[in-house]
Amino acid sequence: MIGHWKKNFLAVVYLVAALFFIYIPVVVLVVFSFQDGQLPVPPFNGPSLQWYEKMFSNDRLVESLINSVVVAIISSLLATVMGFLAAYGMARHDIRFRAGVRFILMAPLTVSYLIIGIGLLITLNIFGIPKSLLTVGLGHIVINLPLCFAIIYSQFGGHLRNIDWAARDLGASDFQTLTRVIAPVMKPSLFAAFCLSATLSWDEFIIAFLLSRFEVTLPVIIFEMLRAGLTPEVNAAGTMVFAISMVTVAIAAIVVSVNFGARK
Amino acid sequence: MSAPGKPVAANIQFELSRWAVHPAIIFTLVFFIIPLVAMVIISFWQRIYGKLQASWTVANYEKFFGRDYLLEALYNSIEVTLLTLAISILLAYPLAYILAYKVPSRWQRFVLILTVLPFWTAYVVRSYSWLLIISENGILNVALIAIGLIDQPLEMAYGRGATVLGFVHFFTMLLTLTIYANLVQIKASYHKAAADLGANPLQIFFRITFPLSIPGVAVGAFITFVIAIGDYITPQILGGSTEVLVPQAIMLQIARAANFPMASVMSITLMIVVVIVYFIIGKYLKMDRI
Amino acid sequence: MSDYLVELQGVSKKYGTTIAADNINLTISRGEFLVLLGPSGSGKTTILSMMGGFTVPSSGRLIIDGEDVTDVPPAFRPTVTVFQDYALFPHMSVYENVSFGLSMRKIPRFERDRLTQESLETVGLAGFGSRRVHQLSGGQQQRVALARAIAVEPAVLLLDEPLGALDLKIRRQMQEELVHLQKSLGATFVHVTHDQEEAMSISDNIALVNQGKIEDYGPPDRVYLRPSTLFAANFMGDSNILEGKIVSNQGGKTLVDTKIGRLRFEGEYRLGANVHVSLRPEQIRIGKAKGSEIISLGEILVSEVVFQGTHRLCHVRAGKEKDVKLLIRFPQEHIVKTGDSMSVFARESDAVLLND
Amino acid sequence: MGSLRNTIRRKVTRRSFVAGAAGFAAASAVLPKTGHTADELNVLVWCDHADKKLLAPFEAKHNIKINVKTYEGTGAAVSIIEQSSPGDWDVLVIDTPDVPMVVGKGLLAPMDESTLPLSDLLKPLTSAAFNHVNGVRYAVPEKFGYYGVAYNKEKVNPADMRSAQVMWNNKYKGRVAVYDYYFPTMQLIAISMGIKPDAISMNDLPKIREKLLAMKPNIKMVGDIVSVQNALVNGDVDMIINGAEFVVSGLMPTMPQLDWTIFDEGGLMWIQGLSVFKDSKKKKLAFDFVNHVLSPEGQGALATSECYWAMPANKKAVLSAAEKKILRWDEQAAFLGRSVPSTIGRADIDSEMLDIWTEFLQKK
Repeated sequence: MIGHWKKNFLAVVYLVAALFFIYIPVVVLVVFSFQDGQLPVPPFNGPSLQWYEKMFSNDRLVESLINSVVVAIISSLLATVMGFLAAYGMARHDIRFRAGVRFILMAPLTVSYLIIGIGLLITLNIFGIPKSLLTVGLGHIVINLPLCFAIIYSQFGGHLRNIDWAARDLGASDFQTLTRVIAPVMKPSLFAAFCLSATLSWDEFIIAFLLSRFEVTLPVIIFEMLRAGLTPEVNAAGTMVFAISMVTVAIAAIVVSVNFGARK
Repeated sequence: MSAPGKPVAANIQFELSRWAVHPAIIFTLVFFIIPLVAMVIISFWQRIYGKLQASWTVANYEKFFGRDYLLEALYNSIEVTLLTLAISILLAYPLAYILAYKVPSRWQRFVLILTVLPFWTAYVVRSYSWLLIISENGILNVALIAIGLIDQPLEMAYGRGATVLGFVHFFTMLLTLTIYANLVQIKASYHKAAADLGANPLQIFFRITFPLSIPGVAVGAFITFVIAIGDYITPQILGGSTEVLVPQAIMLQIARAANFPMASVMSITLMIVVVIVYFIIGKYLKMDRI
Repeated sequence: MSDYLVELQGVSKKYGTTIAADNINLTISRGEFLVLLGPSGSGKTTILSMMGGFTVPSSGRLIIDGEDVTDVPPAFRPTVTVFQDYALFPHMSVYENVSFGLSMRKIPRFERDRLTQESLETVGLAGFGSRRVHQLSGGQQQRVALARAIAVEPAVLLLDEPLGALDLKIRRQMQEELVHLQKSLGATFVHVTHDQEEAMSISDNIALVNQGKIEDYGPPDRVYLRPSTLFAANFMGDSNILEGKIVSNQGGKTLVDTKIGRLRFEGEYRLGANVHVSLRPEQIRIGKAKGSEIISLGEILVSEVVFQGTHRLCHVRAGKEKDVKLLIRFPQEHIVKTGDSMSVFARESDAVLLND
Repeated sequence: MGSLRNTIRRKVTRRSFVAGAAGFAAASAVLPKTGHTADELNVLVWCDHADKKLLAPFEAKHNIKINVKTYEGTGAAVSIIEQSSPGDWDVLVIDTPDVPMVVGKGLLAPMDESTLPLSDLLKPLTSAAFNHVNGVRYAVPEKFGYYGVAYNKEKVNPADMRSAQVMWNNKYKGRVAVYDYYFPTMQLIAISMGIKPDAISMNDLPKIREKLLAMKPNIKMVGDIVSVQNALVNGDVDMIINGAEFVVSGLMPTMPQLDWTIFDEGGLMWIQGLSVFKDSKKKKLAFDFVNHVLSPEGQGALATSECYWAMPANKKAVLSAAEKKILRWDEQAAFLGRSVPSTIGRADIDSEMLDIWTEFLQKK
C-alpha cells in the first residue's frame, strides 16, 4: 500500500489538493454554523449550538423542511414510477416514433431549470392556476423524470427482455410481471433513481422559488434568510441540508453497491 | 407487430404494457412542452404600462438584440460558461484519471464518493460559503497573511473570477464523475495491447485512453453547460452584479417588472445557445448513459 | 384431430423489408425431439419465438394441439420456453423460480410444493431449493431453467440454444440428459442450435434453417448422409463439393463429369446441367477402385496433414492437373505425410448429387 | 412528535398526494383554486414582517395562522398579485408612493380613518399625498427609513459621507457597494443634480444615466441586503451607496464601527404602508392585523426585525434606549426635514430606468 503511494507521489499530491479544494467551502460552512457570535466570519469564537437552536425554533424553517421532504419524496416517487414505466415500455415494445418519444422524454435535461421554471410560471398564469407546493412538485418531476428514465432505461438489457418473456410465458399477467419480476429485479436502479431525484428536488431552488407561494421549500427559506440578514443561522441551515443529502447519498451508495455486489 | 383479426380477449393483458410510456410522455408534453410553447408565444407579446398586450410583435427581440448591454449579457454568459468548462475539465480529468488508474480498486468507490460528496452541499449556501473564504476578511486572506505570503488582502470576491471559482468547484465534481465513469469502462486489455505494441505511457494516453474517454467528457461538459449557463444564484451571490449574465437579466425582468415577454425572449435565446452546443458535441453524447 | 402436435402452415415473419421466416411449413409429432439447426441469423430463433408466442407471424397459421394459436399470447399456449440466458429471476431463490409458473396458475400450496420438488429432482437439483440463483454454476442454472419450464408440464418445451453458454464437456453431458429427460417425460421438445453435432446427437428430426427457409428436414442420419441441398451438405460437417456437368441420363442412371472423374447416380437428371456433387471426407478411402459401385478418384497428392485424435485430416490435391482441393479423413493408424501420393476411391452410393 | 406526524400526514394526504395523483391526468384548468380556510390570513410583505415576535401575539390572540409571502420591491409584489386569483391575499405591505398605481389596478380597499391610530403616527408620513387617491385613504404608513450611505467608520472619512458626491469620489475606487434597487439609486443621483424624485421626466433620464454609469469605476459590487452586508462585514467594501439604517442597524450592536447617514443635498425616504386587499374575504381580520402592526408593541417588533431595522411610524413604539440610539430616534426631526419620499415614476419611465440599471450593472 505505502509502496504503491510512493510510486505515485504526484497523483497523491494532486488528489489531496483536489480534495482540499472540494472540501474547503463545506468545512467553512460547517465550522461557522457553530460560531459563537452574530457573524459567520473569522475569527471563529468557539463552538456554540445557539444557531441550531434558533433554526429549530424557527417555525417557518421547520415547516419548510417538512415541505421539502414531502415534495422531494412524492415528486421523486412519481418521477421514478413514470420513468420506470416509460423505460419498461420502451425496452419491451417497438414503439412507434421511438426516436421521437425518447427525444421528448430526454429533452428537459437540455433545458436550464430557470427556463423550465419560467415556462411553468407563464403557463400557470395563463391558466390561472395558483402556485403551491403542488406546482413545485410538478416542476421537480419535469426535471427528474428524464434522469429517472435514463438511469432505469440504461439498466434494461437484453436479459431483462427474456426475464419478462419468461414470466409471461409461465402465466404471469402484465401487472404480475411488472410487480413481481421486473420491479424487484430493477430495484437497485429504481432506488438509485429515486435517491438521486430526491436529493436534487430537496436542494432545488429556482423552480421552488418561482412556483411556490406561502408554503415554500427549505432552499427558498434559506435564500430568503440570505437576503434578510447575515447570521450563522444560514450556515446551520446549509449544514443541515448538506447533512441530510449526504446521508441519503451514502445510504443509496451502500444499498446499491450491496445489491450489485450480490449480483456478482 | 400486430396482425389483423386477433382475438381481443386473449390479447388484452399482453397489450397493457404498451401504455407504459404514456404517463411519462403525457406528463412531459403537458408540463414541459406546453410551457415552452407558451413561452414562445408570450415572447411575441408585450408588456406595456404594466399590462400584457397580446398583439404580435418582435419588439422584444429587437430590444434584446438591439441593445448592447442586453446582448452583452449573452456574451458574458457564454464566456463565463466556457471558461468554467475549460478550467473544470482541466481540473477534473487528472482527478478522474487518478481515481480510475492510480487508486487501488478496493478504495476507488470510497474515494470517488468522498470526491463528489460536496456536490450535495446545499445549493443556495454553496456560493455564500465561498464568499466567507475569498472575501478580504475571509479565511484565505487571513491564512495567507498569517503565514506571511501577502501583507495586503487579495481582492478576490465579487466579479467574474469569483463566479467562475464557484462554478468550477461544483462542476469539477460533476465532470470527475462522468469522466471517471467513462474511464473505468475502457478495458485494461486495450492499454496492455497498446503497451505490447510498443506504445509508451504518453502514447497510450493520447492514442487510446483520451480518445475513448471523450464521451465522458462530452456528457459532463454538456450538463455543465446547461446548468452553468442557466444558473442564477452563483453569479448573483459571487459575481456581485458587477456584470449581468442572462439568468440575472431574466430575474430582473421577472422579479422587478413582471415583464414575462422580455424574460421569455431571454430564456428562448439561452435555449437556442444550448441547442447549438448540443448539435456541436451531440455526436459524442449518449445522454442515456449519464 | 391432427396427427401432429405442432403445425406451422405457411408461416412468415417480416421485419420491414427483411424476411426472418419465409413461408415455413413444418409439423412436429407428439413426443418428438425436433432440432431447428442453422447458422446465426438464419431465422431459427424467430421460428421458435413464433411457436412460443413472443413473435406474432406476419402471415400463416400456427396450430398447436389442434387449436389455432397464431395470436394467442405465450401464457395461454401449451408451450414453455427455456431461454438462451436462462432468464432466471435473479431476486428469487431456486425454489421460487421453479414454483413461479405454478403459483401463477394458482396451484394450491401443497400441490405446488410437491410439483416443484419433483421438477428439481428430475433435473438432479433436489435440495438446491433455497439457493440463490447467482450461487449456482452455469450448468446448474441451466437445470433450474429446465425445472422451471417442466414444472408447469407444457405440451411443448421450446429450448433456445440452451447449451450455448456451457463448457464443451458439460454441454455434451447436458445433451444426453436432455434426451433422457425428453424421453422419460414423453414431452415434445423443440430445440434451437447452430451446433450440427449437438443437433445430430439429440434430435429425432432436424429442420435445417437458412435465410428464413427450411433447407432440409429429416432424421439426422438422412440429413447428414443424403443432404438435399448444397447448403445442407456444406453446413452439416465437412464436405467435398465438386462441380460437375451431366453428360448422360439414360436407363435410370445419370453420369456426371467432374475434374476427378466420371460419377454415376441413380435417377435421370437434365442433360447438360451444371450440378454439384458432395462427398464426405471420411467417404474417401485409400486404394485402387475394385468392383462395381466403386469409383476411382485417381491419384492424390497430400499437401497437409492434421492429426485430430480420432483421425487424420488431410488436405490433398486431386485431378489430372492436381488443381482440385479435397479433404480426406484417414483412420488414426494410417500414417500419411505431406508430399505422399496415393490412389483413392469412393463408394458410388456415398456421393450425393445436388441440384443448383 | 405527534404534531409533526400530523402535520406531515395532513400535508401528504390532503394537499400534495390527492392533488399530485389527480393533477397529472386532470390537467391544469380543472384544479380547484386553493381558497383558504377561515383560520388563515395571507399577507404579502417585505421580509421584516416575517418575525415571530411580530406575528405570534396576533396569531395567538385570534387563534389563526398568518401565511407570509415576502417580496422585494413593488414590481415584484405586483407580479405576484397578478399571478394570483382575487381573494387570495388579505394584507399588502406597500411602498406608499406606489399606492396610486396599485389602486389604479383596483386592488386595494378604502380605509376608515377612524379605526386607525393616525394621531400616534409621525405627521409627515400620514400626509394625503401618498396615502390617498381621490380623497380616499388606501394605505397607512408603518415604517420608514432612508436611502443614503452606510459605511465603516474605521475605513472611510465620515465627513466625505455627508455629500452625495462621494458616489463619484476617486478616493473610494473599488471600495463601494450599491444596494440593488434601481429607482432609489437613480433618484439619489437626481437629488444630487437638483432634480426632485417626483419631477424626474423622460428628458432627465439621459443625464441621470450618464451620472449613474460614471459611478461604475468606483463600484466593487451590487447586491441585495445580505450581499452588501456581507461585503461590508467581510471588508470587501467600505461603504454601501443607496443603503442606510436598513443595511447596518442590525449589525451595529456587534460591529460598532458601522454607521450610516443621509446626504446633505437631501435625503431620500422610503415609507412602507399597510393596505388591505379589496377582494379580501376577511377584511375585519385584515384591519385588525393592520392595527396590530401599528400598535406600540407591533411597531417595536417591526422596527427591530431580524431582516432589517428601520424607524417605526408610531411615535409610541416600544423600543429600548439602545435601539432608539441605533435608529437615531432623536435625529428624525432633522432628517425628515430635509428628506423627500422616493416615488415610483410612470410606467414608461420606470421601465426605462430598469433598462438603464441593467446597462449600469453590465458596464465594465
